Amino acid sequence: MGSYVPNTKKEQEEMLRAAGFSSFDRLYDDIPADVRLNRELKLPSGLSEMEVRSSLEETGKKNHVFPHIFRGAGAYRHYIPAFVKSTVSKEAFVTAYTPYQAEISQGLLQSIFEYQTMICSLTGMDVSNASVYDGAAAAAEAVAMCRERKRDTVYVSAAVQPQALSVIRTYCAGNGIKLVLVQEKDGRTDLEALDALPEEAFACFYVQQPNFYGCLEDCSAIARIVHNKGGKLILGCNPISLGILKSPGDYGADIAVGEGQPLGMPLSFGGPYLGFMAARKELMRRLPGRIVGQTADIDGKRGFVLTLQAREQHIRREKASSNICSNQALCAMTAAAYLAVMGARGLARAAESCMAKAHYLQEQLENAGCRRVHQGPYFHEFVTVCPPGLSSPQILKALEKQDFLGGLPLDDSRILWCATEMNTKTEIDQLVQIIKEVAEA
Amino acid sequence: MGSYVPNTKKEQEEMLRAAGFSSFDRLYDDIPADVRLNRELKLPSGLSEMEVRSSLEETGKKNHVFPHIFRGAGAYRHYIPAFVKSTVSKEAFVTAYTPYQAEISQGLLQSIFEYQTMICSLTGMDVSNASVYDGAAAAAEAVAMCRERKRDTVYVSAAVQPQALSVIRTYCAGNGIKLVLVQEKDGRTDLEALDALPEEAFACFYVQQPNFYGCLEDCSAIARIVHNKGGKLILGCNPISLGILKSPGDYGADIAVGEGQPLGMPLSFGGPYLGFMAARKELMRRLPGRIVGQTADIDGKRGFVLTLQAREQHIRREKASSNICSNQALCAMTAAAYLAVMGARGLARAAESCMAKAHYLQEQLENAGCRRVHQGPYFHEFVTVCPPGLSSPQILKALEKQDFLGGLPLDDSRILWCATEMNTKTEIDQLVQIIKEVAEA
Amino acid sequence: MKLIFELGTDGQGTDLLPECDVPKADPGPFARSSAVRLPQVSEVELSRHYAALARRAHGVSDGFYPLGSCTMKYSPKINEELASMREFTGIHPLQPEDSVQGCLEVLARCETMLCEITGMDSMSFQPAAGAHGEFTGLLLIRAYHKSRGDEQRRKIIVPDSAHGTNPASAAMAGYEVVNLPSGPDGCVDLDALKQAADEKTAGLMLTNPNTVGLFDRNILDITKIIHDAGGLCYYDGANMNAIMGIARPGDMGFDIVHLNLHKTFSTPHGGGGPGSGPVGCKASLSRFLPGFLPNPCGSRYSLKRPPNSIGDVKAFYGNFLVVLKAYAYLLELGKEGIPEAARNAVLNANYMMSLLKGHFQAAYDRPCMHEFVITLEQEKKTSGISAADIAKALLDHGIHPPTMYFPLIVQEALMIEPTETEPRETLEEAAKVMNQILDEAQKEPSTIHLQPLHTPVRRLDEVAAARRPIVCYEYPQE
Amino acid sequence: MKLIFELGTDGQGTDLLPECDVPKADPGPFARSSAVRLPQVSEVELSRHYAALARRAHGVSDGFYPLGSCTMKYSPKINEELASMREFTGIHPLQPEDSVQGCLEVLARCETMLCEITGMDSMSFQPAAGAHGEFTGLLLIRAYHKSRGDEQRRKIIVPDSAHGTNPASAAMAGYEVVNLPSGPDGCVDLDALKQAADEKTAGLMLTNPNTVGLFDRNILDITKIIHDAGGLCYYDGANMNAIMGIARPGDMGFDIVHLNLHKTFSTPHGGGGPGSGPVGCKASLSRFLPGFLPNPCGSRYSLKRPPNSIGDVKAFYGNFLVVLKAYAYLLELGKEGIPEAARNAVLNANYMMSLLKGHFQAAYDRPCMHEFVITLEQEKKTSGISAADIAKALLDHGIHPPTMYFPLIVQEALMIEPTETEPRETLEEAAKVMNQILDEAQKEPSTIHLQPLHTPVRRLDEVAAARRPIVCYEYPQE
Repeated sequence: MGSYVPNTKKEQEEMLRAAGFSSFDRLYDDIPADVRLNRELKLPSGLSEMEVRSSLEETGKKNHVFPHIFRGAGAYRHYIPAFVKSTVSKEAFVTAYTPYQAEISQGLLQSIFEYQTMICSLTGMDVSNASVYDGAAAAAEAVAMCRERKRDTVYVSAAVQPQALSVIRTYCAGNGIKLVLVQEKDGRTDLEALDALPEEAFACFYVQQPNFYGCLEDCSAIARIVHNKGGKLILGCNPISLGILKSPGDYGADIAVGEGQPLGMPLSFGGPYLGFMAARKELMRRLPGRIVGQTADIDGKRGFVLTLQAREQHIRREKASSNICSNQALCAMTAAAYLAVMGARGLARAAESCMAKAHYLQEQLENAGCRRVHQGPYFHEFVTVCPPGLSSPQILKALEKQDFLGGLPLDDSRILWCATEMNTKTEIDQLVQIIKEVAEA
Repeated sequence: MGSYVPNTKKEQEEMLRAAGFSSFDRLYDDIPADVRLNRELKLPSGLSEMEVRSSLEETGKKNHVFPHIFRGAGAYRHYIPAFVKSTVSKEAFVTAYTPYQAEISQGLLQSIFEYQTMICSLTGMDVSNASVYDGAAAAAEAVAMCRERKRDTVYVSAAVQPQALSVIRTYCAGNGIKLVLVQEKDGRTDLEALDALPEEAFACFYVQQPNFYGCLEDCSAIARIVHNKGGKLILGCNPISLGILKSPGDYGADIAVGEGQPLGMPLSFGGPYLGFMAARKELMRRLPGRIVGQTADIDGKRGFVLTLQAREQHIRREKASSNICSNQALCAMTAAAYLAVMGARGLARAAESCMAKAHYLQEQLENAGCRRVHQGPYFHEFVTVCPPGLSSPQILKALEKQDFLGGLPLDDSRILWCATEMNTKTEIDQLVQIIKEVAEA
Repeated sequence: MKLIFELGTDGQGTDLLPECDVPKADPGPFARSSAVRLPQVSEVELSRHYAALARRAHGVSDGFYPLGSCTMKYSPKINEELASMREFTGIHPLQPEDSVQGCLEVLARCETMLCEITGMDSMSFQPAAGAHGEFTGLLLIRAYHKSRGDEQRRKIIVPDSAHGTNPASAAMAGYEVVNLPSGPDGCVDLDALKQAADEKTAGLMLTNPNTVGLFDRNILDITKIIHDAGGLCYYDGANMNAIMGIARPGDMGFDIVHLNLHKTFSTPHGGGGPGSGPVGCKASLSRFLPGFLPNPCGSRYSLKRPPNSIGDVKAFYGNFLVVLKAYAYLLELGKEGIPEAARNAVLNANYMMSLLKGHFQAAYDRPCMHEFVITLEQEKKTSGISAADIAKALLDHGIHPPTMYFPLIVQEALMIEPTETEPRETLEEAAKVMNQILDEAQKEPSTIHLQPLHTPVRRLDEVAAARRPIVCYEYPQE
Repeated sequence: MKLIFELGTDGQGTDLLPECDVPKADPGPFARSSAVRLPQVSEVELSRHYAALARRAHGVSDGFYPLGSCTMKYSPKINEELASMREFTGIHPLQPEDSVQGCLEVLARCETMLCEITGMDSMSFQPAAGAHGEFTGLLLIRAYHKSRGDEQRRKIIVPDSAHGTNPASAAMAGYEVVNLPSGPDGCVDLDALKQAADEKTAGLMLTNPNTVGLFDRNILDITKIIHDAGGLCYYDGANMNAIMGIARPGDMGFDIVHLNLHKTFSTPHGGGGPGSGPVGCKASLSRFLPGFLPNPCGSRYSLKRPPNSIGDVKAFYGNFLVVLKAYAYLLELGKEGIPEAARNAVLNANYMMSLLKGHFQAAYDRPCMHEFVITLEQEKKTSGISAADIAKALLDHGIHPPTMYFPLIVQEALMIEPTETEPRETLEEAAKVMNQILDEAQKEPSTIHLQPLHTPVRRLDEVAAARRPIVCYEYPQE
């Protein structure tokens, strides 16, 4: 029913004649008969807006929204300030294209410039791009950035998030980069193994802080080792954690990347999310993706433009180092609005709460017989092993029955838990109580 | 915690000194000590945004949103187009005050001018105000408009919505107007009783089309009788019904009023709603409330202003005929956006569907033994009497158990039903099935 | 720009509803003979139309809005989000009580909190705006006297500085208005009041701080004079923002209070409404309140009409979603935030007044409460620069002008209310702009009468608009 | 206007989170030594900041947006509303399958519908944008040849009129790019293609209609030449809007297709993203698709990784909410609406082209598909008026300029794509404005180089921006 074509049949006929066509079919004279689809599409008939709404409401009911979520593993439920939602839903932001025409796109360009600046503050880097598809793609693009003629082997810690690893692997397979995993030891990168790697062909090392198991890596030592080999350190980081933890810049990393979803984006079954990417100044011209820069107009007034486009594919075509030509602009604005409204104080409180709640959760789980698998400091995720006689599925099923989404099962006996500022003490106590009851039953 | 006061303590101190005060207390020197509240307010401590949200989510859970609603009686569930919601939530509309400064308020003023025009089209009247509080208040204001020195008795049909009657009564009591009810007969105004009323002091007659029982009144006959007595006819009307039914103007009414809630406003436990008011040209200067008029600026460009303010209380003070100085601007914009996006075609379809579904519902209820109480045509509401052995509460309780909000119980045996375009045939069949099962049990 | 009626053509528009799934019903002789004339415009054009209208509107989010007596404070975004939850928007006002306990909780708790702030004992949320609340309050006064058989009290005393709605509301409630001249300080003249108050006096309507932004120090004497004469004291809550958490109308001797939730309690104005003007009163008057009030009843609430209720002033329970936003605001601020907001509203007003000193003439040269009035009386005489000139010149600077020509007791008045949600920097910038405008106008008075220059339209001919009113679009003849 | 970092002061801002209700955990040596430097701005100032940014942005809702190759059609509001339902936004991507059946249903049904429209057999939604889809498609080609042990195919043929992303994507996937010169009609030169296609050819990347808006009549010959040489044919779906429901890439001989849901399927662009660039393929290639696909399994769906999957190009299942909006759009249009939209896109382009005739020179003087290219080559030579001049002059008229200087095979190109959601009136007004601009510029060529005059900033110095890049705000030294 709905087609959003405004012109009436009568107008269409008039326009058709005016443009010199005798019928609608004539418009498609260039399409040979044997290529045309000479039948109706096998699709349902169009629905009215009201029907579409009720149809998708029905579909939505087939999902279950857990009120209590203790799962992270790459996607995190945080508090989303009302300001953020109301800001990024403004029609002019939502319906604009990439700001090619700078004079009427200063709002978007400035918002990205502000985003870039905040990402630099957060990561301790000098330059940020306007964002890429997601954290995993950011890691893969960063790896590609580091490849040099004589340095074509990239090393990745085995303790990184599996999705990020998978995407890096795919990208590397595409452009012929050699990828080698560096094993983990007690939930952290094995520094001895890292140290033992050959200098030759060493392009870069990618590791996450905190890593997939929530553990905090000794990034200072890692940076030393990697730099000694002439390689670059790419640090994947959780942006919320940077509210209280040392930044990639503090550790001397060369490139910082990460999944920006925790900065104001809902879980949304995995997307749209946001990949942030920032680097030291020397790497600026190797950074892929859009970058916004400051300049002045002919009256000397400050203004912003897409810049450094010489790097990009529409100029360089097959000589470009990346094909990326969009960003996640609205997600970048979301992240900027989130960081602005939270401020340093708010971000620190979010980070502190995440860490505190995770530690409280871990202590309580320990009491319930779920011991932590790894030693050493962690941020807001950690892995437990189930008590004797209980399996991950048993525990998680029991929790689901009480509307709790428990941690991610890594296997039959290990679970990766996560807590954020959204989890109250009461909720944590309830969760542990449920587990205790299962253990006793 | 949240206070939305931007200035820091330090800034406040500096401002205080700069303004010549030695302490915060000095600001309030004018308030005598014995009038001050020399204690803390007995309120809870301020909460963070996150806590307020979860607190109100908890409160919200104590309400039950019925997915199936068959109740009207003054508040109607209709389809609200997505366009309407996204339009009226624009920040500049939401956060503006009354458009006193016309030069920077053309957006609001034009939207109200457009609203007024659409209300005139809908009602067949010449002039509309910018809206009043709700339909009941509109009826009361209309009654007050009609009072003249020698005509101080107003007549109201007994078949009008009780809330409207109650508000008219309150307003009349305030300003000393005599109010007399005209009895109903078979769910409609008793025309003989109306005809028998004395001409003397007859100010006006207020009746609704459709009336509280959903019945369609013989408004042509009513207009004849009322005008013969030298009185004015105020017609309260359901705006959706005007998509297919004759307008107040068609009947020769002098003033048209109504509850605008069906035009894009959610049920919202009764408010905010919208009172619309329109009249014949001759009554323009007696119309209360804001009115927007077209004019030109000093360059001759078309523009809009609040006009005819000589009627209003800030000029006339105690000589004003009404004290109303605000309107339901955002609700008026909602109604205008609704009418614009629905268009005549859409409004007619809504009205047709309402009427058709109500008639289908009534037939099915008849089959289930719930006979209609009144004769004659109706729009989308009607009254049934319960089958022998069944009471209104029994039927409604059974429906509620299945998540159906049934009609409004008028008493132990009569129920006022309503159907709109939101009710599907399937849903109606289910409802009737539930009743049949109760009857059989 | 075009009117919506000048867009689109016959047959355009979108189909939003499905076809009807049951047989049509025939309206017979009730059917209208021709379709309603409404816009026929595609959704894309409609969306552009309203986007253009929004660009021609100016809200608090577009800049400083020191509109005196209107308390244009920032409306927290979270409150809008909460008020759009379907758990509140999807509730029919006539649902069974058990299914609306959440709504009743909001009303009941909001009532308790606002009673604590005003010093009242109960409150009805039925009135939809300030003026509506005034009317309601006056009906309470009437009902009170009537219940005592004291029906000769036909007069309401209203100071000449009052909001125009006060006398209008009194007249609507059937009262005769006694105009009370203000003293030279804009406050109530006690002697005049003593003279006016007698056995015909039903009550007094007053706001304190008053409309020139000053707190009347004699308030206890004032209310005592009225009470001694057998009248009741009504508090116009439009100016509550200065004193919430600091002083309470109830403690000043007022019997009835209305509040503007859309002013003091931060619910946005929506371009003129919907607002909410709840009326609170002392226990002795509770039984007269309009509408149905939520009564706690064990762990739940039930709706009860007060025994001697004046009836209803509006259908159902008032502008519920507006009340909900105010409730959220109260939860956010709490006992610390409420007085802090008031103090900062007063501080901002005094600071801004101090920044304008030396350029503008304050109508009353003493510390103010939440707002203050400046007068261009001298300027008007000497150089022809009026209050309206200053106001219109501000439009070109993205600042909403102060309230003009109110209160009537001050000539060429501009009434400035910054509110507590403005940062210092905004006040300083606005004061600088105002001072500059005045300086420049004094140097070259002729130019200011032409301003604004950069608004979508320039000064509009209001006289022509009222003389030959065009209040409805006329479609061209076909 | 100010940057966000130039607002507020130390200590300002709002507290949104509660205090922690459990004991703090100490990060020890991992703690950062000083706080992150972020804005400290009150919510009111933030809201004004973003409101001002929005006023300096231009979306489809602000006017005509005929940006060629970008398909700036109207995005129905209902789709935004649906995508904000918590039943979709509140779902963790790693929830148990039983609890995400709604999401899987959306993915599965959307896949089916888009496969029908493209003539493909399966589709992965993992790619987040067109270029991402291209890269994915090329990896499929690679995986295909590799699976056959046919590893000497190192070349991808790309016409010189292609989007810049095509060669870049091919390079990223490790391919050598063979540039194919276009014929005089902007179409593929069959002889050149025959020469280029050989046993080293992995595949061809092509869009049809091509980048000058023409449908290549020889498409079946083209794809046959590639297939005969053992290569695969990749369809760049950027220009799908002209032919959906009319002709299908699958029927033209293409093996792989990517779509831009944010173009053809109406999901809004968000100022550059998020988009969605799903990749569909013929059954023979399905086993290589990336990510996890929803498989029907009785009355429910389960997620399965294709057996020879190339892996992942993004975490999880793509930009799910974007897919959801496209799905809603498909439901709205249905089998009638899809081809109707295409036909009207083509009609609008041809109508607009006819309106510009006589003033502007079409790059190819024949009927076009959804877009057409005009060239200012002559004007540039004779009067110095460039494509950029026309574009910049349009800014003062509230019209977003066409795509400039693309495709590279046309000199001084302006590429105009009106889309089907524009009413006739808008096309006529825009054509009138463009014709007028050209007329006036021809009379007085010097003035146009100074335009725009009325935008928030005027022409910006892009060279300086790139030469001495300032890409991050530097806080002033304290």
